[in-house]
Amino acid sequence: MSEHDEHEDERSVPELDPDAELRARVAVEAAALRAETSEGAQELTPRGDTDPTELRREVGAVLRLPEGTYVDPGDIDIERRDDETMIINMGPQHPSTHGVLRLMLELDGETVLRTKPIIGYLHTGMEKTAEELTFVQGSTNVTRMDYLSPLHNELVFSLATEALLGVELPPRAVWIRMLMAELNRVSSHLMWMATNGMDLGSTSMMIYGFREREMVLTFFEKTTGLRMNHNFIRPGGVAADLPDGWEDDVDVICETILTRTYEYDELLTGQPIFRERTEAVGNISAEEALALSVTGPILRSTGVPWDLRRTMPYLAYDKLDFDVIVGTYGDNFDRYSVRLNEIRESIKMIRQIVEQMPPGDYRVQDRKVTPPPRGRIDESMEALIHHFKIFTEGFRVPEGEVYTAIESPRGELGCYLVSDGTSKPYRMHIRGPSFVNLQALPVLLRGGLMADAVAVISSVDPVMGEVDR
Amino acid sequence: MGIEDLQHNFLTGRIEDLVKWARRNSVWPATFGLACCAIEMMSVGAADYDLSRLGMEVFRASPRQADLMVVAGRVSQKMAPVLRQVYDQMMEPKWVISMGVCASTGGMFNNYAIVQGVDQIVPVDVYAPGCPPSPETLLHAILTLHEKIRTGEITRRPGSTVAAGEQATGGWVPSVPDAVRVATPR
Amino acid sequence: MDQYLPILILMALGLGFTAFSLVSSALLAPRKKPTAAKLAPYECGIVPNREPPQRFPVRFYLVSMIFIIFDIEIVFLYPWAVVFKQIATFGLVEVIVFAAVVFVSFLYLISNGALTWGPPKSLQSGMPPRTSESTISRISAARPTPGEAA
Amino acid sequence: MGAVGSRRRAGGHAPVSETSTPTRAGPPSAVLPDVPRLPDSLVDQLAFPPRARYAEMVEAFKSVGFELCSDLCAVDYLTHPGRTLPDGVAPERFEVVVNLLSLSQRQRVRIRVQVPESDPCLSSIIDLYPGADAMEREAFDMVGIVFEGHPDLTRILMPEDWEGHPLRKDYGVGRVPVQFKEAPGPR
Repeated sequence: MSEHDEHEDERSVPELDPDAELRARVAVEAAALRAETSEGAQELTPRGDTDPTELRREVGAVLRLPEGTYVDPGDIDIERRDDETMIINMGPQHPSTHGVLRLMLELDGETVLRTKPIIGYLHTGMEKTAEELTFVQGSTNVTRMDYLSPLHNELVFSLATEALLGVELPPRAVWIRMLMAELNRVSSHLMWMATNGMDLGSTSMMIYGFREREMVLTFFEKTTGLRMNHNFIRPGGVAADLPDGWEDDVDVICETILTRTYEYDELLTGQPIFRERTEAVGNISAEEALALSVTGPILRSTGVPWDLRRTMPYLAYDKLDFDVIVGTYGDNFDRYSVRLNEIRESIKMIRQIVEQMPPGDYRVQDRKVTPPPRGRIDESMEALIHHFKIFTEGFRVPEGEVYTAIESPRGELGCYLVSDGTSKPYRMHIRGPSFVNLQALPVLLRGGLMADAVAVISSVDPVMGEVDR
Repeated sequence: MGIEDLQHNFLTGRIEDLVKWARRNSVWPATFGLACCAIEMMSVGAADYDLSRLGMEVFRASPRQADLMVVAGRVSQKMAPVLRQVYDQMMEPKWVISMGVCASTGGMFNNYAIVQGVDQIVPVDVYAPGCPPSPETLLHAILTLHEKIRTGEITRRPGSTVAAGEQATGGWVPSVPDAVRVATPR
Repeated sequence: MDQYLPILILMALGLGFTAFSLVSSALLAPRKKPTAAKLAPYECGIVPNREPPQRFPVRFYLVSMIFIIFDIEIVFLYPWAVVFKQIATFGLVEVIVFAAVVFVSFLYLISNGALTWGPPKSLQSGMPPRTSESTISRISAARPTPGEAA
Repeated sequence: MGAVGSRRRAGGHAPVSETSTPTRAGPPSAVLPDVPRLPDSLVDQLAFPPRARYAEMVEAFKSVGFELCSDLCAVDYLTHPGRTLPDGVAPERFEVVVNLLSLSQRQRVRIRVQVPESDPCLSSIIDLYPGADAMEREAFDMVGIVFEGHPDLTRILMPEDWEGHPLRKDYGVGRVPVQFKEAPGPR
């Protein structure tokens, strides 16, 4: 209270009396404020002073395709005058932008004409920090990018490192990674169901979604020690073996969540309000999605059956029997049903993983890559040397570069790793699926209502951590 | 059962205690979820950890109706002026909880992009440690804030000589009841 | 005179309440000058650098027309409700005719598109209601797509 | 390369929806064979076109059936010039790496273009792959590669008035020195 008041003064403004000199000072103060938060060239320019080619491009990203191939230019109504439309900010601090995404929308009444996503409000310089950390520490940095499915980030970083190292993983490590990745997909899709329900007005869906997600998080806490940002999948295998009695924990999770998905189905799908706000809202065609490099549930909802777990299998996904869920219309409702059924598919896969989990050690035994078990350090000198060497200087990775990609709940999550022979990555670039999927927003939002914009943003399911990196 | 047994309930409390009691039990947080801590803040708001027993389950989107800003996540250089703008637009009395090490000190991202500690932008009342702080840690931070409200002043007396900073936390440190000092049950 | 007593009491209460709230807020509110930030419009944390537009599409006014129509209708129902006992059936028929006339203007407004806001829903044409299974297809590994090595 | 699991060279033809552009089913190696290449185990083609032929090669790959540009990023090789390059390719300071993906033939192709430090500019591929719009803006923002023909090449991650390109090797980390002795100083 008082502590905040004197902070108030240095930014406060003198009495707003009609005195011209004071009003000028207030104008200067307001202009300074305006300059602080405006992003200049990155913003959406008003319709009047954007040249027509740029206007056509921004009216809908579909127009960024080579002209004439997909949309005949005739049906774009761009001759509106400047003062008929209104540009507003669906800004960084907004309840339904799923993080600090800022959308500048040009509205004609309630209809959205042009959209420009402005990102960078959560830029953490993680790719620069990655060049500072050794490969052993790398997955702690990467895991904080996509904070709804941290294990997928760690998995793609570890796969890239092992591809450079050329190291062969023991089967149990591969299968534990698949188990954790699929459980993380279930928890990420449950989080999406919760926030999507909340955005469309069903707060009870938020409560149910989080209640189920807590079950998965408690299993993660039991196995990895943390609810999020686990640093569990590391180059060379997994941090620790599964706790004993993990099979029945996973069975309880699978059983409960599978029955609950039918409850969500009953709760949401039949509801006229839900259908009114999701059917035929935010349509995108397969060509537009492919042209905009959109991947994941959005691409699959348009009918393209592209799932890296099936088409370019990594780990041991080719030994699992699962279905790729493909939609038909590419609207919100299809994305909702794709994700809902992907939860069921993941649970089916988890059950198969529980049956076929091979025994054996959970990480590579080559002491140059993974540290020796803690007990060995007290007995043998060279174990102590290995332990010391790995945790101070880290292991050296042969010079080279690699791009590996996996299927994260939001799309193709790629990791481009360049190593110069030392123990720190020379350059690490993460291809964030949400970073690319956000470009489809101008296409999805064009022509829809302002309320549809909320529904579409939540159906794109962006996670700003991996967008801004 | 003389009057002295009723010493601490609100029937005999002075107006200030009544105001502090009312403020303490109806602090409405503004949704300022930035990064991973926001997900933990949401799970604190959801069924398992249930913020509504503290009267806080209503996450107000607009700062005009919010009392508490929980800075949940890392604050980037581009976000700093927006954070200050939203803080300025909040009505007094307002408090700030800096949730997570990234908000409190820049955390593991000591680089060009992250503001090293949100207290360079806004005055912070309670710092919650952890990356991300588990829901129990956030609840503990909120209880600490409640304790701070209970023992602080409700307004700045015009003529008072005590420095503003000191007055706000007047008597905070010594008379903290043990309930607040219980270590995080982790 | 006693007929108008309730109205006077009502007016006095109304004035009293507004006076009380104005005076108390003037007394108790903090006497601090509002800062430029607090005066700026709230736009999700961004200080807008354009003036808010003055012109609004006509659709917003159509909706307010609908409100006014029904508001006036209620105003006329009040006196009717007071004397409803005396003018029994005649009063009822009278008010139904009145409501029908008002309803015609409401229908005119709807035909003018006052309530159709969004884009034309292209998918709605007589489809069976979709379920979460109806519009998706499952591609399993077993069904070999042409030329896929098993 | 067991680590990545048995990378399926299925070469199968996933049923992309029939309206996608007709693809002349030719192996990617047949595209501009005179461009120097490196054998790579994980990707089908690793090509190093000179800057002039970069747009032409991307166009050729798109016509062969690479529908999706999955990633475009820029790398600053200031402190690591001695990387393995096919002979005939002079190592420059910057390098733009483009990953193209063919859904129909399930193949990936990586194009690495050398960009000199003197004029760090390259032609934009936004007309072929509109998805590369944000990636090119990020490459400009982070490493300072100018893409000619890009409709609105502005910063995307950093604030508008930020000077310098953070992911260059000569750009300091911006570390604030912490208060214990051995902490590395600001770099």
